[in-house]
Amino acid sequence: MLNNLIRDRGREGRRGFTLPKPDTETKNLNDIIPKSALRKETPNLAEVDEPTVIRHYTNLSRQNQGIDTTFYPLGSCTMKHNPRANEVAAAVPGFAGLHPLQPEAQGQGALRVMYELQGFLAEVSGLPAVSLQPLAGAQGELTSILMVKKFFEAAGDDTRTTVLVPSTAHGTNPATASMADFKSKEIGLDEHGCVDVDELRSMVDASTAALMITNPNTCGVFERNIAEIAEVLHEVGAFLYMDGANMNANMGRFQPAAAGVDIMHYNLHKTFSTPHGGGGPGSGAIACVERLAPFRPDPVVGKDGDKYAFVAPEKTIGRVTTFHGNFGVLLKAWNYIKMHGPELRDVTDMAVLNANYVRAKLRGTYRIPYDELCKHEVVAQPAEGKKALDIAKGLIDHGYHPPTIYFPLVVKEAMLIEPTESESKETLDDFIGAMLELAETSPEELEAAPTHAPTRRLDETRAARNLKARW
Amino acid sequence: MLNNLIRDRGREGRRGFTLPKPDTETKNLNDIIPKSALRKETPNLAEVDEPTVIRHYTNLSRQNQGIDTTFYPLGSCTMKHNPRANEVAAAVPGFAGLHPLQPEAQGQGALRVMYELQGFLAEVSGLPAVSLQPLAGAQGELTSILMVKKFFEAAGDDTRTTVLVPSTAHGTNPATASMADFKSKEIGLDEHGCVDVDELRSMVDASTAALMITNPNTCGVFERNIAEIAEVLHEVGAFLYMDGANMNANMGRFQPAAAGVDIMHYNLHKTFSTPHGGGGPGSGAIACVERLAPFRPDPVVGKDGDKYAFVAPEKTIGRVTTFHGNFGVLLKAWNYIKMHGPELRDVTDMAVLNANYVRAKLRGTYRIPYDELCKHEVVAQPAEGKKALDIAKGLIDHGYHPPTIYFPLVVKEAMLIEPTESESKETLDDFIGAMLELAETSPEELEAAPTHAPTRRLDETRAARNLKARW
Amino acid sequence: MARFTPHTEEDVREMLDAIGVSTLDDLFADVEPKIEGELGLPPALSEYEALREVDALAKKNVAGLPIFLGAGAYDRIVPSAVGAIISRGEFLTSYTPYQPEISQGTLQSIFEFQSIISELTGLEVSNASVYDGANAVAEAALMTARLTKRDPKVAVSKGLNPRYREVIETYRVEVVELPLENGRTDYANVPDDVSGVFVQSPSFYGVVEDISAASEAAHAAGALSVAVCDPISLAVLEAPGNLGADVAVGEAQPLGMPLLFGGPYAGYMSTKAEFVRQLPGRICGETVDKDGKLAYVLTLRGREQDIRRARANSNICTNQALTALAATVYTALMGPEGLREVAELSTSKAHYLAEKLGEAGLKLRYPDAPFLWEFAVELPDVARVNDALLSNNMIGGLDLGDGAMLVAVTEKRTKDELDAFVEVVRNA
Amino acid sequence: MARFTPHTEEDVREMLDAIGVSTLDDLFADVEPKIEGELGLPPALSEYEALREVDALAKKNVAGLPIFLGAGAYDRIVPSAVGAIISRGEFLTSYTPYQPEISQGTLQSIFEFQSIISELTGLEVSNASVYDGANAVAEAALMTARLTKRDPKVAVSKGLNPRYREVIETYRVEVVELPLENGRTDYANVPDDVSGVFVQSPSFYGVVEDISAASEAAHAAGALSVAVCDPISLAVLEAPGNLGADVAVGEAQPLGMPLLFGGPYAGYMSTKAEFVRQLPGRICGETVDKDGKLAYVLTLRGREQDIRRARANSNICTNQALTALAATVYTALMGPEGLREVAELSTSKAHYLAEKLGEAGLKLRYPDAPFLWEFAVELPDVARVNDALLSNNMIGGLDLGDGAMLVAVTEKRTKDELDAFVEVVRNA
Ligand SMILES: Cc1ncc(COP(=O)(O)O)c(C=O)c1O
Ligand SMILES: Cc1ncc(COP(=O)(O)O)c(C=O)c1O
Repeated sequence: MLNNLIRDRGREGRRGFTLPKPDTETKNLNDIIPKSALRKETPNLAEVDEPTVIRHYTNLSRQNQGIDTTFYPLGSCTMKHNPRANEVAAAVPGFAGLHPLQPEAQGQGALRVMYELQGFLAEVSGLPAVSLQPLAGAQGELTSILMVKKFFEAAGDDTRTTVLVPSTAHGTNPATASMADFKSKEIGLDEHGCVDVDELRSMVDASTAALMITNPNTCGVFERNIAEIAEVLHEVGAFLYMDGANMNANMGRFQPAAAGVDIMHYNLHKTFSTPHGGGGPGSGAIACVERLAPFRPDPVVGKDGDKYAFVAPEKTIGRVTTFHGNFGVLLKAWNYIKMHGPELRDVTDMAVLNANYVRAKLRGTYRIPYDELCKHEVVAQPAEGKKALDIAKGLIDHGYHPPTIYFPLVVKEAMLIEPTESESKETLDDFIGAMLELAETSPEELEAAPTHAPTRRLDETRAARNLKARW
Repeated sequence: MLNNLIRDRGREGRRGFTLPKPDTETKNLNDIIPKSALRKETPNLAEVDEPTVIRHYTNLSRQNQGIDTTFYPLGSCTMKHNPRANEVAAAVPGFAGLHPLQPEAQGQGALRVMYELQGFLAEVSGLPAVSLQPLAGAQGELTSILMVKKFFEAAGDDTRTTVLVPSTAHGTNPATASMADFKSKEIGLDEHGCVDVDELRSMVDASTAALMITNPNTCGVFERNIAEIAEVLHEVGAFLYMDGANMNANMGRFQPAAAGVDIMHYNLHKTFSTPHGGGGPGSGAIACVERLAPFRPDPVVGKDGDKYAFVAPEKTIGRVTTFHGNFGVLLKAWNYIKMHGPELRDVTDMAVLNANYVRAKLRGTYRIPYDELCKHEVVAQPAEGKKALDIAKGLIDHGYHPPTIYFPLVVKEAMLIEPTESESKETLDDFIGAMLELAETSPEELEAAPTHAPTRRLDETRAARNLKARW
Repeated sequence: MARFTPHTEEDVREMLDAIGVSTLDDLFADVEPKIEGELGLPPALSEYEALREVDALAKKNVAGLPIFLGAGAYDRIVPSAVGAIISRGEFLTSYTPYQPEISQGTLQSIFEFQSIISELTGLEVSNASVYDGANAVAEAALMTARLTKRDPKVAVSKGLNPRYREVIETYRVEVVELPLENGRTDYANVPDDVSGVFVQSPSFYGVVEDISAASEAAHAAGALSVAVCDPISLAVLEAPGNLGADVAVGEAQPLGMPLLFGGPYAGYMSTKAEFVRQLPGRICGETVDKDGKLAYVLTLRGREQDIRRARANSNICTNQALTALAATVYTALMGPEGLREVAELSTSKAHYLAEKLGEAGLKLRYPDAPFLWEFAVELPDVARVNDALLSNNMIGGLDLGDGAMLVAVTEKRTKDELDAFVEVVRNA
Repeated sequence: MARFTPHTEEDVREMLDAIGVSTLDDLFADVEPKIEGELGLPPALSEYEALREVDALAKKNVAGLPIFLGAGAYDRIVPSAVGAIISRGEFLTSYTPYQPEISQGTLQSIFEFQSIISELTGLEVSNASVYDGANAVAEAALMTARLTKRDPKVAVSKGLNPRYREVIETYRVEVVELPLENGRTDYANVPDDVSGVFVQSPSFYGVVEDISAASEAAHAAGALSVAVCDPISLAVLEAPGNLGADVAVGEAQPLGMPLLFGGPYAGYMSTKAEFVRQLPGRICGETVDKDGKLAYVLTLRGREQDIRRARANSNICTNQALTALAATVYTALMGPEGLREVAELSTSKAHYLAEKLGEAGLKLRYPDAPFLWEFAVELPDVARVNDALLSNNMIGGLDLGDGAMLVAVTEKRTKDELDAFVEVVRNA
């Protein structure tokens, strides 16, 4: 019964919502629209009442785990607590009812939020020019790389065909490079899991447009040569792009600009708690140096006297979203930053403290491939012969959402654990206890896991072979 | 881990909320309050962070079932769907931020809601005078009976010492009579489960203040002699009070006033969906004939021109609540009625249809003590030798909230099933299927139930013997 | 067809057939007298139209301005997390936890509420809530009568919220008033036939009272001592249980409930363990399930109306579960330090205001009495001052009707607002 | 200490010890260059203060008036139940359902979203959402290039929302414009090297287009046909899949998302089964678990960036899951009849308005073209009219910049509002 689709809970003629009665003459569509354009068959959609809708989706939700229900140390995703104040802010009617095309004079409150947020993100990164348009991290990457491309075009430099991407990079980095019509070249790591500077030197040349670095990288390690890396790139006229998905380890401790980063994206849904929504929406706002500022998407928010207005950057790459970005997400991020101010540094400190604590406690039982100071997350590997997947499913039976597994790709059986600053020592201790117990759990039991979840393990092959993606 | 108390999830010094910083000089309490009045020991309360609070109570909620998660045919409680529009209405800042003591001119919107609701409730009952003050059904009863008492006092009639209560009555009825310092006398039933009119005739006399009748009664049967009953009471100068908990069977079909009812209470949290909140808050608004109107609690809402104002009924019994009743609940009920208008009758019709359908389908497998037309609910009994409690616990394992059991007291092993109008035929059919299956389930299995709930059956004796009602 | 019913005509047909009747009217064959015609209610509105009307009516209220009104309901900060929790469908749409196996959420939260109240009041046992502050007081009056086996007659301080007193009287309990002396209750003349002595601290006039004195006077008369306390004040004031009070009651609204024109709020009650059987309302207790697992259940049900009927200790059934949950979540978020901070912030601001008013030449009604965040200030024409405040976008205090305004200051009020208040009052 | 972190000083101490360092600064020993001093951000506000600022800023927006703006975002009724569901913590605070065993809620709702989109568009397979309408269009442009193995160059109707076209161009796809003829697209000159032909129906100007003609023109050029459709319109207009479209994309905002100054909304995409491997974004498919129980899982993951990296069909990762859920819940509440009613109500009201404007002497820009709820009306000075409308508490339509206003009418607009609009326009 629980897994019925909403469509199977209905009956012809049921209605879940009542609309106002017509108060003007009802037009017959046949009189005004060519017959060929009119629909012949009613779409096969659910016909259900409101009680059924509420019950159906409430019960569906109960088959999910979220930060609200359990520890969710999904590496590279920063599953921190989502303050409820954010939700209250985005529901205020004066924002919720604002049409994106109302003249600027009618949206001064919204524009000010955007203007201030631009300033906050500039300050946190040290990079003066911001665009709030990109709708997720990946789009922030693409926006940035398109700006780099346009920069070279504007400079008449047509040699820049390559973007360098470390082997630890998130998949969106190489995919972005391809989308922007660059060749992406993979660059190797040194013994700390960081970009190999010697290899970098040997790879850069006049064809290099940019390096996409993630810092801390996806092993949770700070790229300690980042300033040198920037120099190497700048020497050949290339840009250093930073994937800022991991800014939760940097706020107040490391300003990318200071190390020579030219452009970066934020994940507001990660670092600034906006929340994740089962897979989005997010925001991938970017920040860059003045040199790249004229290429930002059109428009950005400027201020003239005490009036806020949209302005088009001079050499803009154009717009990357229909309107002004995911404004609701921006408002939540603004609210989060307002509630923290310079104390954002404490957020970073606690996030890094938690990750290092987990590292210290797992060490010995799990392999820590880069067992030095980590930042906001730590990569662990199960003992030889054990699978990350099995440990993950075992964690489900212990009531936890598993860490990210099999990423970064460079670490075999990787488990990328990001506790975030929101979790208490007690929660970490319980989780660590579960991890240690799972290290001792028999292979059979592990392979059978999960047994205490809404489903057992799924047949993923079948889903792909016999694709059924709709009712 | 899940059942930890919030206090056990904390640690000294943790904080879940930040307050504005002081902007005036901070007073030292020792300087302004006598030392003997100042607290010496900090109360032992939880010291927890917001993430922990959200997770703790979210997980607690997941141990509950509600209408939102399952069919909840709790007899006498009208667990109908709670429209989400009600919640939106009560959260509108213009109401949520209104102080109850602001001058009337500042609360015209709120007063108008109350005034209109008074009118709606008058119309549904046919009784012209309403008070919205009582905070739940039981208080509506008490308010009514106190009004009756005051009526006789005002009339100089000091013989009225008795209130008659049918044996089917809800426990609040006799308890109310006692609280109002009446003797309550129990009156028996005829073969339909209705008040025995002959017995009534033999019981009424000059000492009778009122009969408290429930209609439909708690067996779900309409009191078909209600008009005659009213006459019998009126002949001796007594009042007919109607417990309106079951108005969900009457709206648009039966107006209590037409049958001679003098005063009644509503349960807005039942009939008007406001919702139940895990046990409240509710509203027990009352309606009465003109004769009793001057005795209503102080104040009621009147209208003068286009201004709404509080007015004190002439011979008021006084107030029964600090302010104006559970205004938020009133607003929700108002909203519900606005969304239905005269179509409230359809609500009644569907509620009664659903109950009779369940009756028709259970008949044969379960005993139906009053197997004639029922109204919005039906009493069933398991086969001889089976226990209502066991069937109830078995229903939990089938995913349902059980009906009310062991009430009404006059029916052995009673299961009072109230499906409400919100439930679809499919839901009823599934439930009926479960009921029929449980009739066949082995006693051992039934006694073991529930096994698929957050807990097994509880040791209730232990709770009472070793009372532990706090941490 | 009504809005929240699923039935199609076909459903109705099939179900009528199963029942063995042919029309919906037939289902009401036994109803007499029937209604002719339709209910005279305004025509049904769609959700959108109804909510638009709600918005339009809301605009006819004056809300969103700084509020200086208290007198039993306080304009305090309600953390966003409170609303997020109490709107969870599993809390919102369940009812009294009669089936504990699927109600542990509600039950445990009641247990926590009781614990919080017991901790704050210093008394062993609390109930799951009663309707509101006034009803908690009135139930306490009845409770003292049962416990002392005296006639329902109580001595109440003149500093008790007059609305609480009115409800006591509505419940047909005789009231003897204890006068104030410089704002604090004078217990010299407690009659010896009362069942309870009631003192509110801080009083209706904001004055911190001597609860020990009340207790002594009560006990000397063979009566019980009942303290009526704002729960926020108990973060800084001594627990009444430590001052000899036998019962502590009050209004839980300051713990996370919006003003909402007076309700729903929640009344709390707590008492000594020995008096538990006369405590009205629901009580949740700890126990174990069949497998020995810790769990919670409603207990001592023999006190209640559904079991004991005419001999129940109260008729209360539905209480204020959801608002009590709000109080529980609020208190969890605040913790003892947060509650103390709320109290101290409010107190500091109130004293600042009182001082500034003093500097402006106004007199407090009880200049020598200790107070926290509420006080009465002498003003010949309160109505005029309140009009002036409203013109300056402030909602003034309560007109006491005898040349004084009762002013409440919460942690929400800023120095700017306080200064503006003084400015307007000075010039009004 | 920051607001949402639990750690006390003692916690920090214990944890630093366990790690083997002595200060928090030590944890950043490897960070170079370090930050000297504090971030230059305004001082931290408490929740209450931050939300008060939100309220104050909200008041600087003009909202709550009747809106006649559309152009890609519509002021439609959002049922209260939508917000109740999408605010459930389990939906709100989870992420991409990588662990299907504890994500069936999200997964099944994606499956339902995909089903709804497929039903509306008449195309076999849909994805779990992309960022917004513009990005759906741009992704479709790239998709046609991959499928036809042609260079990224597409023919787009002049009736395509200009913002969608801009994003196509930002993504470095060449655009050839197809002109309008009396408001409808003229396909006479589709170049034969384009990968796709894009038509929006109803168009940016509100005109119902001939999608079949677009499909024929596309196929004749060896290109794919892409239809851009408002999902509400598909309740009454023929499914693009039945009119030869190979891909259908659009903006799901009208399905239950508030305007919110432009986002978050959600883009949808659907296509024929044969093209599924080039469909970007996540796809949820049905399968079974180890016990044979029906369940859902993300599938065909080999198309995605995390698996295929540089050769992925898009870089999209995070999408618009929560707003897609809003669309799913909205559509469930409405059902096919409700959607049709929304469309018909809006259309009837828009035509009423157009007629009344005609009676007032105004001309539609495309008087002979069929339209639903949006149309362009000739007005020499749109800005002045919009000012007049604002003075009369209405938000006028979009200034097309060439002597016309694009007016949208939704089911929210009442006859009174429409009449008032005409009155103001007539006199402006
Ligand atoms: C390191 C890294 N970069 C980029 C991204 C892409 O961000 P988004 O999912 O918001 O597009 C992610 C997110 O998963 C990430 O972890
Ligand atoms: C028949 C009947 N009367 C009265 C009541 C008391 O109503 P309340 O619980 O709102 O006080 C109830 C509620 O349970 C009831 O079922």
